[in-house]
Amino acid sequence: MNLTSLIDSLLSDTLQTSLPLFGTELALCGTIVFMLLVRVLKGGQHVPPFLLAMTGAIIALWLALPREGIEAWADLGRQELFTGMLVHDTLTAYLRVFLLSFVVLFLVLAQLTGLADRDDGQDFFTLVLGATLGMCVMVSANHLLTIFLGVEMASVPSYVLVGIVKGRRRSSEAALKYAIYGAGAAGVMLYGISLLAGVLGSAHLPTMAHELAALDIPGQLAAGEGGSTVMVLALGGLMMGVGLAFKLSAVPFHFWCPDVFEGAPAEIGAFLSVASKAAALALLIRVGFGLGYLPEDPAPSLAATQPAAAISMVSTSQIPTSQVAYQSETASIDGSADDPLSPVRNFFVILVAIVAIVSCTFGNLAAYGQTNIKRMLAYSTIAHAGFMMMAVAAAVALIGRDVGHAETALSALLLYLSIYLFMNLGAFAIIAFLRNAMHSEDIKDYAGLIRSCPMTAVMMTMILVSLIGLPPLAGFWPKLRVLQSLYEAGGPLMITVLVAAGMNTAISLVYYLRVVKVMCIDPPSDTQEPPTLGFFSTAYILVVALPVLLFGIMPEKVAEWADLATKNLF
Amino acid sequence: MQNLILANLLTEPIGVAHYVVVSAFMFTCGVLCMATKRNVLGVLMGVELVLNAASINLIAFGSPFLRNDANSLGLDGQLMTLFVIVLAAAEAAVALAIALNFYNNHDSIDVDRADELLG
Amino acid sequence: MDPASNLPMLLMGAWLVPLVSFVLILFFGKHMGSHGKYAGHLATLAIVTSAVLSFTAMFGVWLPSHPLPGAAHHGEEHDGEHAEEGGNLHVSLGTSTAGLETQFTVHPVAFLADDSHAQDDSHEAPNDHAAGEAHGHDAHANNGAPISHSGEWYTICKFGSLKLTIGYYIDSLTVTMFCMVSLIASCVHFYAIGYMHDELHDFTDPEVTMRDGKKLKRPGRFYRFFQYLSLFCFSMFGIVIAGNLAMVFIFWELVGICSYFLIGFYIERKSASTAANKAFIVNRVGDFGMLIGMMALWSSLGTFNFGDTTDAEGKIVERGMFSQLHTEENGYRLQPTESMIAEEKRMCPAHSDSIIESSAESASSDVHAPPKNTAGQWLLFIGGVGVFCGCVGKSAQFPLHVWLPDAMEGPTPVSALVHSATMVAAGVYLVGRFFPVFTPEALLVIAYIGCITLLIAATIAITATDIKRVLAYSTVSQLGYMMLSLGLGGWVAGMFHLITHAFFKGLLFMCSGSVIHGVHTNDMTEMGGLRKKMPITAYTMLAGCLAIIGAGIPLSTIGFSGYYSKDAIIEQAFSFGSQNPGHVILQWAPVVGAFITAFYMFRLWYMTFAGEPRNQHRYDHAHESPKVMTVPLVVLAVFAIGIGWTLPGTNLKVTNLLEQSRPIGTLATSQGTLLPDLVIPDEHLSHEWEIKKPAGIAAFSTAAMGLLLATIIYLWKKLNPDELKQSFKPVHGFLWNKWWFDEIYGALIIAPTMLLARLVSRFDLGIIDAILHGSAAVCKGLSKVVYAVFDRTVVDGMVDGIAGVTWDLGLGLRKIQTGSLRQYIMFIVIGTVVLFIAISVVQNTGLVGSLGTDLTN
Amino acid sequence: MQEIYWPSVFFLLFSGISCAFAVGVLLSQNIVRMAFYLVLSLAATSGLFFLAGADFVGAMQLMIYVGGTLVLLIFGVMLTSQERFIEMHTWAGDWVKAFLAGGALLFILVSAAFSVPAWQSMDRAEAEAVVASKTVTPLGMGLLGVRVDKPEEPDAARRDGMAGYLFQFEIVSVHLLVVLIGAAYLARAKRKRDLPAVQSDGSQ
Repeated sequence: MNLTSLIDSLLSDTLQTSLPLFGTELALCGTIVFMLLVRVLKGGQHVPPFLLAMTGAIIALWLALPREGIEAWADLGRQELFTGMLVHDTLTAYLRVFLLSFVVLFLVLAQLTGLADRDDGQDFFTLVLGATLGMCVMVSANHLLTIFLGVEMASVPSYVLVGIVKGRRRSSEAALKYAIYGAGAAGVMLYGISLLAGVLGSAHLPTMAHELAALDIPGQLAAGEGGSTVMVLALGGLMMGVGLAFKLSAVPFHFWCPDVFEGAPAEIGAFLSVASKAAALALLIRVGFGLGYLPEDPAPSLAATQPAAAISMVSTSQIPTSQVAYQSETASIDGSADDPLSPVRNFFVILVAIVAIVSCTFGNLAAYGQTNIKRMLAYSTIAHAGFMMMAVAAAVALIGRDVGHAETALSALLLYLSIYLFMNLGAFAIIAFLRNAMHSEDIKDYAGLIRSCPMTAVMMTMILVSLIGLPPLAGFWPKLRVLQSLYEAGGPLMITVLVAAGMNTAISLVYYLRVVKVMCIDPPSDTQEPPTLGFFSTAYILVVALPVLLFGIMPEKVAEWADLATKNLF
Repeated sequence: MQNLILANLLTEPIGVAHYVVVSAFMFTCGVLCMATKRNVLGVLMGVELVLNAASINLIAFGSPFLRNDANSLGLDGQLMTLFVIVLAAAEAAVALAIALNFYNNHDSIDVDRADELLG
Repeated sequence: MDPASNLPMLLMGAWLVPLVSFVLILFFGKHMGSHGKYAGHLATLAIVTSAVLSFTAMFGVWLPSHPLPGAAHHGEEHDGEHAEEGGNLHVSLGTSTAGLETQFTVHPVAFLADDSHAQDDSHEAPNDHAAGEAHGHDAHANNGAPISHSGEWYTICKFGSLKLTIGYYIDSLTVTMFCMVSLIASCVHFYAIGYMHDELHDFTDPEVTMRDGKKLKRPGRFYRFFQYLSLFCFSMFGIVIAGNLAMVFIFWELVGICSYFLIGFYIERKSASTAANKAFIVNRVGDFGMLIGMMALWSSLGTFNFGDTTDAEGKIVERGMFSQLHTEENGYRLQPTESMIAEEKRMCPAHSDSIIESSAESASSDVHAPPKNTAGQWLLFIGGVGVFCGCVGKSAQFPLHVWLPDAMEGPTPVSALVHSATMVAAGVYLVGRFFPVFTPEALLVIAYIGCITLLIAATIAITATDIKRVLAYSTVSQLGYMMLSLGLGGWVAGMFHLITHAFFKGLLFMCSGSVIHGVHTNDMTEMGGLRKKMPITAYTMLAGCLAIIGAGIPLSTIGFSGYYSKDAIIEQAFSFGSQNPGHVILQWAPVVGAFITAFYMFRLWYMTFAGEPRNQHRYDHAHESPKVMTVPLVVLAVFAIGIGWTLPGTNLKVTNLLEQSRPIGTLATSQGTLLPDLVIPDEHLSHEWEIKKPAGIAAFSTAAMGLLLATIIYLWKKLNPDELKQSFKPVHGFLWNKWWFDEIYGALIIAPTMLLARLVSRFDLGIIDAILHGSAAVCKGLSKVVYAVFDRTVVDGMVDGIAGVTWDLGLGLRKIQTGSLRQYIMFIVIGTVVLFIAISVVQNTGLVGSLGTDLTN
Repeated sequence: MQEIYWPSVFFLLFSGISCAFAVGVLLSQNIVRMAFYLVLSLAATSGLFFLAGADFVGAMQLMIYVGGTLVLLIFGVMLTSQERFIEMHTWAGDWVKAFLAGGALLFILVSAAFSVPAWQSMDRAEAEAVVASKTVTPLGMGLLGVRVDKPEEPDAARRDGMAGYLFQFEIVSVHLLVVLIGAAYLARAKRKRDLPAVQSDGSQ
């Protein structure tokens, strides 16, 4: 291999493989640059920035949508872009669609609430699109530097977004806390990344997995020696996990979350709780599977032609159970008994499971006494992140013995994310509109809302009940599927997680229903003027919140997409 | 088997471990800086120290002078460090802007004054 | 010279001279000069005579007739000595080295110890030791009985097979202890002559107010003080020389009585008499356990003797406890005797045949098979732990440590003696002496008790402001170190620390006494800057402080005495930790302890001697103590610095001396039977460079950090201690109140006893009436209760209660979110560290492996 | 006694300076001094980079960090340097908590440093045999996506993992653009009208 051939391969890789699959991100980059250009151009001030940003986001979304129909995802396979910096598979594709759909909805919300007015719109939209770009990088990261870069690209614009209302004391305080905490977490994460790369001699995730396998950790552990190298790996992994936990706002790295949510405008709360969380979870999956699973050589042709094992309740698949059993059997046979990466997975699973339990419980309990609705939702976000992490733990625990079940667990997670999008966006949108109408974000001021804005109150009630996870609303299905995956994963740890998850659903009942009670039962206060929402606001709320009901009654469609997105992932 | 570490340091080549010790020290200093300084700018300096510590690590892991085994990080280390430096600069710029915004609103750069949001 | 006859004579002399002095003073004390002035001189003369006799025994008899082993590794660089040792070994060993090597590799326990070690440098640890053995080249890696001389002087009584005798058991440990005790006691006597001069005339006790408002005035009790001191020394010598457990127990009690007298010397002070009572009572609690242990052992072994009894021709007529439990056939491993197994057979006959068989098998052919007789193991465990209970009381270990700090009420020379050479040392000495009887499980108990003691006492010492109290808690903590070390199998390390600690703690106490003598207060908050006024005290105390924190150049052989012994303990802890990952706390406790020790010792020194005077009045009146007090200080300081060193030109050093009396069968790594995972590592393994290096670095760096922190706070005053006190208010309060131990005992033991007493008395009064009236009331009330209690309270309360608990929990959790950014950042660090430690523990205890099978089954 | 190995001496020198000034940053209460110490610490770090053979990165460290980032920080110091902010006292309890936590962290990290066998020093002869190579060209090519060191890698699995950094190189420019727009937005002097909710909040 000489220099010329290297350059040739680079050119072909870049032009033929990478760039076509990178269209979404390119569109985002283009929009950012174009918005800057328009501002510089004479007369550019008169172009509404919202239009530009919206156009860019829609183009990006269109590029992200599968061209040949959704079923084409099944044969997407796994491709490394940019000589291994990024990876493109169905997970990337699904989450890109997810992120960009969210951004489109989010931009509309921001425009409706007036968060981005004409003067500052440029900056605001640039920051939103920049953060989205970072999240897209996060979901497709395949290299430690890409991971760090993605986290930074998603975080740094978010710091500014939190402080987007410049003259507000609380907003600036929240931005400061977010920025400093984020910088600290990023520093710890980078240090962990450096340790991992240093021990394994590579920063490319699949290569690192190879190196890990070559280290023969089970042998070392069994022989009781060499534990020190393993400990350094554990330390590095842990420190990298700090960065991820920060993005996920997992306990004990959640401290920024309530303060930031309270201090930031509600719209930004939606952005952070949905998009940022989704990207962080995707990154967690990338790390967990990238380091904890080494796909066997090009074998999976058999599995590729077969429908994945899916859960009967929500999935459309009709494969008989015997087939599932057969598949899992084969998987356990070729998924070799003493896998050299099983300690890595164990470490990951234990860590994620413990943090998930703690986050979930902590979030739900700490939400109890909150008086500010955004703050309460922040704790709710922490709890939900914990719940979603449980699915990741289950998936990684399953991958060692049964690829199909691991994919099911991931599909549960994707379903959760998709439904969570509507729930949280809806909740924060209602908060934002109500803030504009009644200048308050205190739960007690929502008293009597059922009389003044019945539609809003009903939608909010629906969303909150869905957040608890009660049927027949949409929030029920993903929780059920996560629990099911946990059950399939088995083992004492997973069962503990399962029990904790079940208990948390009960705990969370109280504080969500308290808000419902205030809205629907308590009499309105005398001092507060009854709020009225405009037509567009109500329409937006309806558009966002109705899916919560629809998907609750007919969850098949989203579940099908989620299944497709995780099929043949490995 | 040597017992006088100092003598070794003068006559023997240093290894990656020594760099890692330096970086660990700097990392700790940086984190403590962030945890103890009340001045926002002091906290930011702590961030710089932390990122710098990671850079030292990356350089050491890739250096041919410190290790020549097959597991060396090689050029990756230096390349990653370059990006870390750039990202650190970007982060510093934003954090500083946020700090100035905080200053404008609170007339103070004392992080302990950022205590309205709690519970 | 024949050591077998000379040694007992010399040591008996050293032992009895204080008794003579005691008797003389008892009868004629009052008449020896005014207020018995010469009684002090007599007692001092007696103890000096003891010292001379002891040192004669050491240098005149023991060392010439029992050559020391080749330099052991304590505090030495391993590599440099290696070749020399090897050579030494081959010369001095009569048997073939090759034979030894093969024996070593086949030996199961040694094999277990360290695989690579056995193969790569198989002629390291055990053989070095074998070289040191003067006799009894046993067929296994485990060591045989050390050189000892035992015999009986006098039989007190004989009830059937229960024979109580006055006997002796002398090995190098005995001789070393004699030298140490007599030397320190001599210094204390000299010092006391100066310190107690107040007692030479009518004494006005400033702390006792009579009913008429005047201070108590009483005749001086100078002679009585020395009378008790002599008795005290006699009792201590008695414990050390004792040849059997019963004799130990007798002198054990005698020491307790003496301490009662001495602590309660100012008997008119309420605090002093309370303290004396407390010491006595708490010690009885421990002694009760000791009696149980003694009975358990006697009933199964039939003897109290430590060593074998021989007749005139040197034939063994009765085997002692040690050789019964460590028989040659077993390769000197600890194994329950036939009689213990017989016990089991009687209990469950069906089960026992196989046991007998298997034990017979293991005794005869197959040494690999672990002993299966668990009842015997339990018996041994109970016996060991029982005896250890006595040591817990005497050596002030958790939970019976409460008496020692209060024992400060006695005069300072007593504190110096009690805390360094005698009383508390007795407990550690007994554990060391009795070491061969402790099963690995019992050792684990000892180690945990030591570990807890060490940490609790050290933390309390941080907040104490009474100079003597700081030292008292420091003593408790250091005793914890010794117990920990012994429990981890570090026999030499533990006994070595006992010796070094005796010197520097004696020194520290006498220095504090000198300070108190100079400024007439115990309160450190009224001191400061005394360095200029009392330089000798200040700098000897500095030497003591440096010794106790183990100051030395890490990984070298240069340091104060504490450096060698503390490092040896930490090395043993690391060695233990490396083999027992589940007990990782035992590995790190001594390191943490080193940090705290350094902190509080230098806090003490800085508060007392450095900085500006806090109380100008006291400062102005401060003065250096008279020569009779400072000279002992200097002498002890010299020892505190140098007792750990090798005598130049020879291989004479304390560890080598102690190595000579390493208890039978404790060399090789041993494994628990009741807890099969427990491994007590061979002590020599702890001198491996791989263990020595991290241990040395950890010990040094933590001590240096503690010193630095103390310097920052109390010398440079960069951190304001009052602010610290404020920030850590709950912690400070907790420590200031000594972990509420006294209160807890009050609530748990004393209050229930009182209540019980009151209840009993009330029972007498009106129980019959109460029953009659009560049953009527119950019938009436029942109907109400069913409605009110059950319906209202139970049903509703259950529902409300659970919701309420979660609600409160939720509100409580909110408090964590303090809003302080710096605290959030701190949580990043703490979270990372805590998670890492948690993961390490999980990983080390093999939990990951077990989960792994669960996850992937 | 062996001959002195000069790179090690320089390592001691540079690491000593950088660590000492890092401690200086930590312990100093004066913000101006802290900035000065930070400059020195980072500059000494670039010396460590040179010693490790990363000359280009060392130069970048000097230029971007010491030159750029620090100017930014010092700028911030000047903007806010009123008398009352120059020195801020940290409560002693915080120091102690920080040192306890930091000590534990440092301990873990340092023990990690010594526990990987591959991280130990090379033999002296081996170290002296290493030939310094120019790093600028490979770095530049690497940034363009071509890893010229790739063909030299013997291990095939590793060779696949040697990624070019073209993607990062390009995307980071967009990131910088976004970040600068954000920073400029916040730093712009004009105060914005508040959102409605702010009025209730602004009274505090």
